[in-house]
Formats: sequence, C-alpha cells, structure tokens
Amino acid sequence: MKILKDHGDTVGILAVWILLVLLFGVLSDHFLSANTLTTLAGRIPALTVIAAGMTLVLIVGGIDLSVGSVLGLSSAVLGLLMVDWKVPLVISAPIAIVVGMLAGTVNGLFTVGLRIPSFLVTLGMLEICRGAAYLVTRSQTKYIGASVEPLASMLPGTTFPISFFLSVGVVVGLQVLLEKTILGRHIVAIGTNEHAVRLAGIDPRPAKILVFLVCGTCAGVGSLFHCARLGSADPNAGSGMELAAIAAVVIGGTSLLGGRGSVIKTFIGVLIVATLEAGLAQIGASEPLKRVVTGAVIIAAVSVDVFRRRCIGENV
Amino acid sequence: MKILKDHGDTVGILAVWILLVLLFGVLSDHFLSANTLTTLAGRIPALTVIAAGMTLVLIVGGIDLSVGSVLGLSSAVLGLLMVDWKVPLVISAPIAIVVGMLAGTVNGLFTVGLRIPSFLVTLGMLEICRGAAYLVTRSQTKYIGASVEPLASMLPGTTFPISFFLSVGVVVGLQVLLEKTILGRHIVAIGTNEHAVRLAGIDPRPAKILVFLVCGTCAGVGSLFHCARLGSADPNAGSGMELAAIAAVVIGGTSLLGGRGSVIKTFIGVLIVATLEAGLAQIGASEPLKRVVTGAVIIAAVSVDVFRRRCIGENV
Amino acid sequence: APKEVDHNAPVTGKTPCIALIMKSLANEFFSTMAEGARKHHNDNKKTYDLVVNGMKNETDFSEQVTLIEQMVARSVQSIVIAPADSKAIIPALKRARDAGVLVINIDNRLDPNVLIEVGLTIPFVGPDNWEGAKKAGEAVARMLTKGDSVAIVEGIPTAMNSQERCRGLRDAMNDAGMNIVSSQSGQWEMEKANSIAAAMLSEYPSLKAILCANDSMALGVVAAVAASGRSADVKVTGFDNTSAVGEMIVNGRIVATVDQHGDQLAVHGIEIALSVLAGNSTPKDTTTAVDLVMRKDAR
Amino acid sequence: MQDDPRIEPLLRVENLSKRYASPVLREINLEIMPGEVHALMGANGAGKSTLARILCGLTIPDGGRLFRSGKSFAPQNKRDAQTAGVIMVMQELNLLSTLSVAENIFLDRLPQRAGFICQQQLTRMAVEALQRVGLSDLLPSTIVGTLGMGVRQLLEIAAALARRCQVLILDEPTAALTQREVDLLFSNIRRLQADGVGILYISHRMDEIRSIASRVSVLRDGACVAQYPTGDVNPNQFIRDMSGGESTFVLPRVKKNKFRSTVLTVEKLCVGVRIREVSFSLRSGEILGLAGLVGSGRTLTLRALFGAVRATSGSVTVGEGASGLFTHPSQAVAAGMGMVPEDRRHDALLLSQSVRVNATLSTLPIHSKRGWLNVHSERHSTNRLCDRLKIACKTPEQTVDELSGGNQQKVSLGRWLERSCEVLLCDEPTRGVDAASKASIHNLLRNVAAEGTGVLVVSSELSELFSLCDRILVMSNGRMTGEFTADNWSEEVIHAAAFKGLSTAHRESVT
Ligand SMILES: Nc1ncnc2c1ncn2[C@@H]1O[C@H](COP(=O)(O)OP(=O)(O)OP(=O)(O)O)[C@@H](O)[C@H]1O
Ligand SMILES: Nc1ncnc2c1ncn2[C@@H]1O[C@H](COP(=O)(O)OP(=O)(O)OP(=O)(O)O)[C@@H](O)[C@H]1O
Ligand SMILES: [Mg+2]
Ligand SMILES: [Mg+2]
Repeated sequence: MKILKDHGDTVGILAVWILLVLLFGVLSDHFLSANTLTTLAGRIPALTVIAAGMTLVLIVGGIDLSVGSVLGLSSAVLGLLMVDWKVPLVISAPIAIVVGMLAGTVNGLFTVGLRIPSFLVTLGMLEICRGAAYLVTRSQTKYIGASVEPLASMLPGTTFPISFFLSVGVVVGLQVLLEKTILGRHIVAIGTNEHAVRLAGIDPRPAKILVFLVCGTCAGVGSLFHCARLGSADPNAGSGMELAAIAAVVIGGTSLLGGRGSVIKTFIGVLIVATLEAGLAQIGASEPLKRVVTGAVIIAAVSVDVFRRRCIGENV
Repeated sequence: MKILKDHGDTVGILAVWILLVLLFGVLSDHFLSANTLTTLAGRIPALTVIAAGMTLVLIVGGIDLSVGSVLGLSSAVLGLLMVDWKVPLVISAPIAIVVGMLAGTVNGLFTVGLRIPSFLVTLGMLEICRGAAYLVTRSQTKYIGASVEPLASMLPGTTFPISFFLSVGVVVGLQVLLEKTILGRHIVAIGTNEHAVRLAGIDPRPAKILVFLVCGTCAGVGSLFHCARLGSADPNAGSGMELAAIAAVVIGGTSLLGGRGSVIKTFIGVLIVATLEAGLAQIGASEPLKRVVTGAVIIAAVSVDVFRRRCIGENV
Repeated sequence: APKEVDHNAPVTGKTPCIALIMKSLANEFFSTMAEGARKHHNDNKKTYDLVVNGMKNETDFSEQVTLIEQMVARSVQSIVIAPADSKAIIPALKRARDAGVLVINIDNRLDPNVLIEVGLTIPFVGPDNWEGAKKAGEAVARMLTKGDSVAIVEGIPTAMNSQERCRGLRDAMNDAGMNIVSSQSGQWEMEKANSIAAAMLSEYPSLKAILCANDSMALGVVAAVAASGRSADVKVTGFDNTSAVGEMIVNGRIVATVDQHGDQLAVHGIEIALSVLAGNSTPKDTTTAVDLVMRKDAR
Repeated sequence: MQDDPRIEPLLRVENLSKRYASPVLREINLEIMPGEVHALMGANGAGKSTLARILCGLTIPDGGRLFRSGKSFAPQNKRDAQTAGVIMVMQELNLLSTLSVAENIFLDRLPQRAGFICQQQLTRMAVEALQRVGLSDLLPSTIVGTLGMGVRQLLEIAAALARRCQVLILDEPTAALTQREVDLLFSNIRRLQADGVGILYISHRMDEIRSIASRVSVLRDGACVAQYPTGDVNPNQFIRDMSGGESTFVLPRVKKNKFRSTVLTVEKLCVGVRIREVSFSLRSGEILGLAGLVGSGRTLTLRALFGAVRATSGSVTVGEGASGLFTHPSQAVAAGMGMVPEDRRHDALLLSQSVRVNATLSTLPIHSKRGWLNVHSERHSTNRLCDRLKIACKTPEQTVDELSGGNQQKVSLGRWLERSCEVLLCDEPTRGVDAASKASIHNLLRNVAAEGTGVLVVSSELSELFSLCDRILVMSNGRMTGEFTADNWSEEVIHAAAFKGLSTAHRESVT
C-alpha cells in the first residue's frame, strides 16, 4: 500500500503498459519475442526524446506544436549537408541539433518576449519549419545511406540500438534536471503559478526560454535518431508527431495546465503509444479498427489512473 | 480613442484582416473582386461554425481535438444515408447533426464524469470517429451530387451562399448565448475558476457537458456545409481542421486557459485564416512559401494585438 | 555481408505468411487494393496467410518502416510492399531481406540507384504513373486548342507518384502546346484542392482545364468549377478511377481518369511472392496496365 | 530614539504618490527608524498594501522618492529591494502548491552545488525556519497544496524571517492566525527589534498594534492623515482619522435573538483521520462560533458539511430536509446553505472578472428571466451591495483583481447576503477587513440571523467571536472539545479547550 501511494501513479501507468503487452501476447503468436522488443526499442528513440522535451514545456505551462516540423527541418538540413555537401556525420549532426535548438529558442523568445501564447507561436513555427524543410530539400527525400546508420545500430553486446540508450539517457537526464536542480524546481514553480514566482523575486523568463530551447534541441536530436533509422532524410519527417508526443506526455500524467509532471512517466506513455501501434500492426488490424482501438486505449489509460486515485482516496 | 479602448481588440484584429486583404489585392490582379468574396464566403461556413463551437470549449477551459474527425464521421453518415440508402436530405441532415451531437456529448460526459483532461478524451475521440468514418464509408468518397447542394447555393438576391448566412447566424447566436444568458455566464465563470464556481453552489458539470455537446453539434452542422460545397461526402473530410479552428479561435483573442473570449472575434480569426489561404493560392505561391508565410502571419496577427495593448498601456 | 537466402527451402509446417504493406488505407485506392488481396486470400485460404497493414499518415513513412520491422518480428515469409517513399525505406527492406524475408515491390517503384548502392534486387510489379498521366493529359489536350491556359493540382510534393503523374501531365501539356499557368499542391485532399481551384479560377478567367493528380482532388475541383459557374468551359481530369467519379465521368463533369487496376495490383504481388516461395525463380519487373477511362468506357 | 537627529532612518518615504485610474497614494511621507515597529492603519482600500508593494519593488511609484539609510533607493523589482535588505510578507499568500514546504520557503535561494539542490542543507535550513514560527511538527518535504490557510500564512512569515533584513514589512500577517501564533510572531519581532531592524506593520487589529508598535501612521484615501506614538492612541480619535469624521464604529450589542427551530444538525461527521466524530446543531437565528488553533480542522469541517470535501461518515441535516451527506456544494446550496470560504482568491473569486459578475454569481436566477440575464438588475444589486459593505470600487465593472484585499473579502461575503439561506457558513468572514467595515459586517450577520438564518462563524480572532456569537464551539485536532456560552466563556477556558485535543493526540501516539 505504501509503495502504491508513493509511486502509485508510476505503478498505475506501468500496469496499463504491461496489460497491453500481455493482451497482444495473447492475440498474436509472435508478439512476445525478443524481436518485437528490439523493434520497439528501435522505433521509439525519436518520439522519446521529443516527448521528454515536451514534458518540460507542458510542466512550465506552455505547449510546443512545432516539434514535428522542427524534426523535419533538422532532418532536411542533415540530408542536405551529408548528401549534397558531403559533410561527415560528426560535423553535420551537431549542426542539425543546433538547427533544432535555434527553432526552440525562437519559440521561447517570442513566447516570453512578446507574451504571445506558446500555442500560436509554435503553430506558426510548425508551418515555417515545414516550409523551410521543403525549401532546403526541394521536397525530395535525401538518401543518406550507411554513413548515418551507426546511431541506429545495436550497442555491442545488447539487442538494443545505441539510439535507444541515448534516448533513455535523455529521459533520465531531464528527470534529474527536473527533480534535483534549481532550474527544475523553478520550472515546476513557474508552471504552478508564474505570477507567484515573479512575486518571489525570480525572473521566470530565462527558465521559460530555456525550456523551449531544450525542447527544440530534443527535436534536433530526435531528427538524428529518425534519420539513422531510415538511412535517409525526409522533409516530411515528423509530421503529426506533436500530437503523438503530447498524447504520450499526457498519458504519462503530466498536466496540460502546468506545474505537474514527470519525464519518466512520459517514457512509459511513449511505450504505451508505441506498443499499441506495434501490436495492432502485428495482428493486422484493419485501419478503422486501429483508429478506434487507439482512441479507446488512450481514454482507458487515463481512466485507469483516475480510478486508482479515487480508490486510494486522493482528491482528484 | 474611446472606441479603441472599448472595442480595441476587435478593431485590432479586424485591421489585421483588412491589411491582409489589401496586401493580396496588391499582389494579385484579381483578388479584390466580388468573385473572391463569394468564393471566400462559400469556403468558410464549415470552419466558422466549428470555430464558434470551439470558442465555447476553450472559454470553459477545455479543448476539443475531435471536431475534424466528427465532421468526417457526420459527412460519412450523410453520404451513406443519401447515396446508399437514398434517404432525402431533410431526414439525413438532422441525423448527421445528431451524430455530431452524440460525439460531443460523449466527449463531455467522459471529460466531466471521469475528470480526464479533455485533451485526451477528444484525442481519443479523434481517432475513434475517424475510424468510424472509414468503417461507415468503407474508405470511399461518396458522390452525393445535386441533392445536397441547395445549402451551398446563393441566397436569392445576394452573391453569398445560404450556408454563409447560417454560419453567421450560429456565430451571433453563440455570442448572444455567451453574453446574455445565465448559461453563458456560467461558462465564462467556470473557465475563470471552476473551483470557485463549485463552491458558489453551482454545479459546473451540466454546463461543461453542454458546451462539448454544442461543439459536437457545430461539427455536425459543419459537415452539412462541407458536403454541400463539395457535393460529396468524404471520410477524410476535416482532417487537421481542429488545428485550423483552434488557431482561428486563438487569433481571435480567446484564451487557451479559459475564462475569456468572443465568438465574433473568432469569426474574424476565421476570415484571416481563410483569406490567407485563398490569397496565397491565388498568387500561386509554392507549397514551401505558403507554409512559411502562413506561419509568419499567425505569429504577426497576434503580435499586432499585443503591441496595440501595450500602446494603450494595458497590462498584458 | 548479406546471407544468401535459400528461397527453395521448403516451408516447413505452416502455410507461408505474406504481409501486405501499403500506404494509407484511408485512401480508396489502397483500400481497394487491400480488398482485392483479401478476396484472393479468401479463395486460397489453404495456400497462405495474409496480414494487411497501412499507414495512418500518408507522409510519415517512418511508420512504414515500423511496419516492415514489425512484420519481420512477426516472422512472415514475404513482404509485399507499396512504398510510401522510394528511397527512404530501402534500408529497412534490406534488413528484412537480411533476416530472410522475401520482398516484392508493388505500385511505386523503389529507386534503382539506391537499390544498386545497397546491393539489392527487388522485383517490381506496378503501373507507370507517368504513362497514365500522360494518357489523361493527351485526352484533354485533344479537347482544347493550342495555347489554352491549364492548371495542375499536385498531390503531396514529396510523394513519388505525385511527381510522376505531374511530370506526365506536364509533358502532355507541353507536347500539345498548352500554357500551364499554375501548379499547386492540393495535398491529395478534396477540400484543399477545392480552395486552390477556387483561387485559380478567380485568378485566371481564361482557364480551360484543371488536371488533378488524384480523383479525390478532382472531386473538390469539380465542386469549385461548378460554384464558379464555369462547368461548361473548364475540363477536369483525375487519376485512380475511384467509385465516386464514376457518375461524374458519365455526366461529363470529369472528362478523364486513369484506372491502375488497384484491386489486381496486390494480387499480382502476392502471386509472385507465392511462386518464388514455392521455389520458382525470381521474375523480372512487370509493368501493369494503366487504362484511360473516359465517358465511353465508364462503368 | 527616533527624535535623535543624528540617527538616519532606515527607510524614508518622501512625497510618494501613485495612481491607477484614480490616485491611490498622495504625497506620503514616512520614516522607519532602526529598532522601531511602525504601524500602518487605514480603511480597506486606503493604500496600505500599495505603499508596502512600492517599498519592496513590486509596484513602481509615479512620484516621490525613497531613501534607504539616507541613500536614494528606487527598487525596480523584488530582488533590488532584497539586496537593500527590505523584505516583505505580502497580504495575499503566494505559495506554490506543487512544491514542498522547504522549497517554498527558500525558493529564490535554494542551497546548491553546481545547480543541484543540496537536499540535506535545505531540510536543515527549513527545520530551523519552521521552528521559528512554531511549526516544528511540519515535515519540510510536505507538499504545500495539502496545507490549510493558517499554516500557509506561517510559512510566508517563516520565509521572511529566514532572511537577513534591515527593514521588514508585514502586511496583515495575522489575519488568519490565532493568539498562539500571534504571540510567537511578536516574540520574533521583538528579537529583530533588538537587532535594530525596522518594521512596518500593517494590521486592522487595534490591540495588536497597541502591544507591538511604537508609532502609528493612519492612511485615508491614499493620504497620510495622522501619525502618533502608540501610547497616545485614543480609539475614537483613531476611528475618526481613518473614516474621516463620521464614526459608525461603536455599535450597540443587539438584543438576543429568539432561537427557533434547529436548522442544522451535524452528527458524527468524520473526514478520514483529520475530522473525528464532530457533532453539533445550530438553531434558526443563532450565531454559532467555531474556535480552535491553526490546523485544528475548522475549515475542513465546514467544507465537509458543505459537500466541498467528501466526508467519510456522519450525517448532516438542514432544516426539515433529509439527513445524509452532501456530495456536491450545489446540493448544499439547494438545501439552503451558503458558505463564505476562507481562501477568497482561490475558492471564491473569479479574479479576472468584474465585481458585478462576482457579486451576483450565486444569485443569477434572481437577475434573469427564463435564462436571460438582466444586467441592469445585476448592476443595481451590486451597487447596493457596495454601499452596504462599503466596498471601495470605482464601478461595478472593475475587475476584482484590482480591489484591495479587504474589499475582495467583502465581495466574497456579499455574494451570499443577497439570497436568503437557512444556514450560512462563514470561514474567517472578516479576514483583512478594516474595523469599521468589520462592525458593519457583524451587524449584517446579526440581521441575517434575526431573519431566521443560522450562522456558523469560524474565526481565529477570539474577540470577534466574543462580540458576535451566541455560543462558541471549540475544535482541537479534528475533535470537538468544548462548548461555551456568554455566561461561561473566557479566553482561558477556550484556550484550554483548544489545546485539549493535542494532549489527547499525544497520549494516543505514546500508547
Ligand atoms: N492593479 C490595480 N489597478 C487598479 N487599482 C488598483 C490596483 N491595485 C490596487 N488598486 C486600488 O488601489 C487602492 C488601494 O489598494 P490597497 O491594496 O493598497 O489597499 P489596502 O489599504 O491595502 O486595503 P486592505 O486593507 O483592504 O488590504 C484600492 O482602491 C484598489 O482598488
Ligand atoms: N486536502 C488535504 N490533504 C491533507 N491535509 C489537509 C488537507 N486539507 C487540510 N489538511 C490538513 O488538515 C488540518 C486541518 O486543516 P483546516 O484548514 O481545516 O484547519 P483550520 O482549523 O481551518 O486551520 P487554519 O485555517 O487556521 O489553518 C490541517 O493540518 C491541514 O494542513
Ligand atoms: Mg491590503
Ligand atoms: Mg481555516
């Protein structure tokens, strides 16, 4: 009971994931295999880092709709550099990350500086970055090939790709940032009540800008994982990813109103989203069925959490 | 100066629209014509009613991501009824609206009853309704033809379609609801501080459910306008419309945090979004350019409002 | 180095499992394709198992990569794929081949250069989009006079088949001496195409034809043309021959569309896969028929 | 001491003025000497908090100058003021409900090593700070969102006391505190005084000012109208200075109401372990007081019987109605209850809406016909309310957020006065309200009772309960530990009852 109270929310959502895995295990012969796990681990790194960055943005009380497009733009830049200009990965990868970082910074500066709701700033940025990605690649997919694939290759001795471990590292890092550092506390505080933070004599602006910067950077890093897995750079990459990322974050219990959330739980949210997708594909569900089940599971996953809280008598 | 203070926000955003119209008038030979206006009036009714419904949802502090899919499902049902079952419009139109109403009610019941964030409930509903739309039509576009087109035909004596006038009627109706009725007052109050409303002895749940119901109904009505304009029912109809609607609402100055907003200004927001699209298509902008300009205009439109407020010394 | 897969090895125990991976099943063309495959499977239940999958978002082909990986994890014997992107999924297909899965390419041809680069040969069965579009374009050109203004509504700009179709349309128009005044993307969507067409119609009063990269967009364009009251002057063409345009071909609101026989496409792919799995040699690439559909051929 | 010309005042205010739509501060002159407790009094909306906010950099003045130990001082933000040693406890609570107690106290100076919080050091510092205000039982890791108002107020004080300062500004720090905590605060103030710290003390409680302050300045309509040493204070003079002539303060104690039927019966109400078997009844026309220490569960009791919090067991009966538990406040209101919550900003007010919208929230049906609102009728009734409660607002359309704390409280209370309730629950109804308005609110409550409503008043100020109530109940640690009437109550017996539960708890935890 004690553990349920302290880590109840984590346990609850983890249970949803395990249930989902078991369910697909029953429905499909081949689901419960090492192979599926490896596939899953290869699929999630990009979404994981992006959802991790998004978690911070939601905690601070903002939203970032541009992550998918920023990933597209970073990919495009990576493709341009590596394919057309023959720049090696070690140089072009940092540049792609910096592109993401810049986009994030612009988001942050506009949101904070002009005090425009981040929803609109990042919606604008969504369009701008996607357009820029088309411009950069002239709407062509760039085939990069083997030179970008090391990131997606297996870590020696394991059956998981390097990118997976890196993305888990990002999750852990951001969680530590959130819980153990001053910056993290300020982020939570700003999301709870920005006005009160200002009254406490703290300028909330640098922290807010930084959070958007981190989220943009995460999108940049995500683009590397994405390109590594596909071996090519696609200006359409990541379209619609913002909703998937936000869904994962919110399934993980982070409040859209800010002030509450955990990157670790976001990671479980990502697992749920990805497992659902993988499982439905393996049983070969029809498109309409996939849609309906996905929708139902999203709602169910959160309901479980609500019921758990009711049961332990928490005031929801 | 007085008028700027009282209706400053409306004037400000109206100015953005006029600027946009003039800009395209300069850039394109044929933009400033009655024809363009008629086209625009024919194009916006669906988005207008949906954005109007969405305004209420945002004011009450929720969000409805499912509107686009609900429009798709209502269209699909309309197509099924009129094409496959040969049901006349006067019977199938109300049924399509009821479908939207039901989806909205389910959104409301889940959000309020289980106290799950509406973002997730409606995200789930987005998937479910889209899946259902595919199921209903077996992923086929239904060509309905002339029998559905009267709604999109011109109102005798004017060069604007009937659907346009109906959608403006919805806007005015919802604005009146918001300003002049108890329900409207409750909606604003709930969006401002739901907790306080509860403690004031008002049960916020019926009003919240009703708002989602209205929003769903608006999506149902929107589907009629949509089908009437295109002469066919498409299960893919309305995909991505939720973002366009929310953008229009927020450009119109409604707060994403609830408690503040106006349906009339949402309408101007819709005009801006639609004019931008029409203008860019008319000057034949390339896809990347369109994206970039759209993004920039979204940000600019809100910045203008922020600057206006700063100028008249309001505390933003 | 990739292991040479012994396709001649008898499939032990169970019937072989074939995975059909397509683009969006929300698209009628692919749902027809899927239905054709399911029907074929129903008639041959004993011979093989079938898993059908499509993507949710037409532009997010990483989803298709995931599907390929999932199917490998599910240990299917063969993947029949209509690629969403002709380059980007090749690495994933190579991994599938390395894992011993037979791959057949349908609908949209994989990029030959990249295939050579990674050292793969994958048999292709599918139509020639360029040729189909060119046929449709030529048919319209015959109804116009030289120098007339025409416009093109493209699909998603990054999509290979959109590019091919637009190239075909453009070639036909240029050959016939038409004047292409505008070419914009309707993102494959009816609604988008409708607003673009409306804008084109008001910008170019002399427009004589609007050529669309698929039927869905053609439907939207027809509505825009009707709204502008110029149905008699402006010709519209589509591509795919979906069920909804049937009536429009009959009443002339769409003058031409192209049938790629989608329902047979997947079946061809599956049959080739079965034949190879049964030990026959890998066939050469086959181009399937594309037929122009006009008023006289309408269903 | 303050007459010695050689000693520079710690803080000097010269011709300070500030206006929003209308002037709020006019040409204020003020000095705070080392070791002095300078009290600031004035009616609600007189400008006290505005003055205090200017001193600590939260508001920028329009005119006038500040001097800090003789040097010109123009704080642009709270940081500037803090560096100059000026610290403030604000009137409204500004704690972050998702953070822990320790993090809230030290939010802007968390002990760190390379950006990482030193948890142990933080806990140590927090324990020390909490001890100073008598909260040694509170774990520093407690999340603030679960705490009551009184404890939160103490946290704000603890945060200020944990800083090194030369000038301490306290804006109504004791409004939600009981005598025990006030005494502790005063001993802290005396300690600082001895260290030469200057203190600006804002309060509406005359007795407090008499016991701690050495000088009093009186503000009226933004102007400083009088200043005298506390020793010379004559209450009537005071009232006249504050209100500008007419003294409506002294009210006759109205004759005893005749109590009729019972309107509220509470039986064995329990909320988890925090409220245990609370039973009492309230009769029509009666004003019942509920006393207790901070955290004794008074607020929770009220919320539970109003349906705002799920009670675990027990029953509540209103009037002739069925007995049971309300699960939603709307049921309680439908049954004839009303509640003025303790935390007005969080629980009662729609801060960004107008006074009118706030005042009529619970009475909208009166101002409408078939769902259509009648704004004129709303304005009319809001104006009447503003008159009755002396709410200082420019128009009924002014947003509530712009009102002074006391006036916000009046709006929150006024909402219920326009409708006739069978039972009115008032949680600290006069928190932050000035003396004159307090008297008129008391008067109003008595009138409401005379009309047959049963009124239940929670207050941390015993003297308020003594002057208002017919009967007083005492809670301690979630239990009812005493019941007194005018014949047998006194501060001593009530204190004794208020501590009773603590000793029981102690005994329980020992066994
Ligand atoms: N942001 C603002 N905008 C407009 N008017 C304001 C604003 N802040 C305060 N006021 C006005 O300034 C006046 C003084 O307010 P202040 O809070 O200083 O009063 P106070 O003396 O502290 O009263 P109380 O005893 O009720 O706390 C009030 O009339 C209030 O309405
Ligand atoms: N939701 C909650 N969860 C956990 N503890 C709570 C909660 N609400 C109140 N408490 C605790 O229960 C006790 C009773 O609080 P309550 O607010 O009822 O006391 P009170 O007598 O009104 O005191 P005051 O208002 O002066 O703080 C307090 O210790 C408070 O911290
Ligand atoms: Mg004050
Ligand atoms: Mg209390």
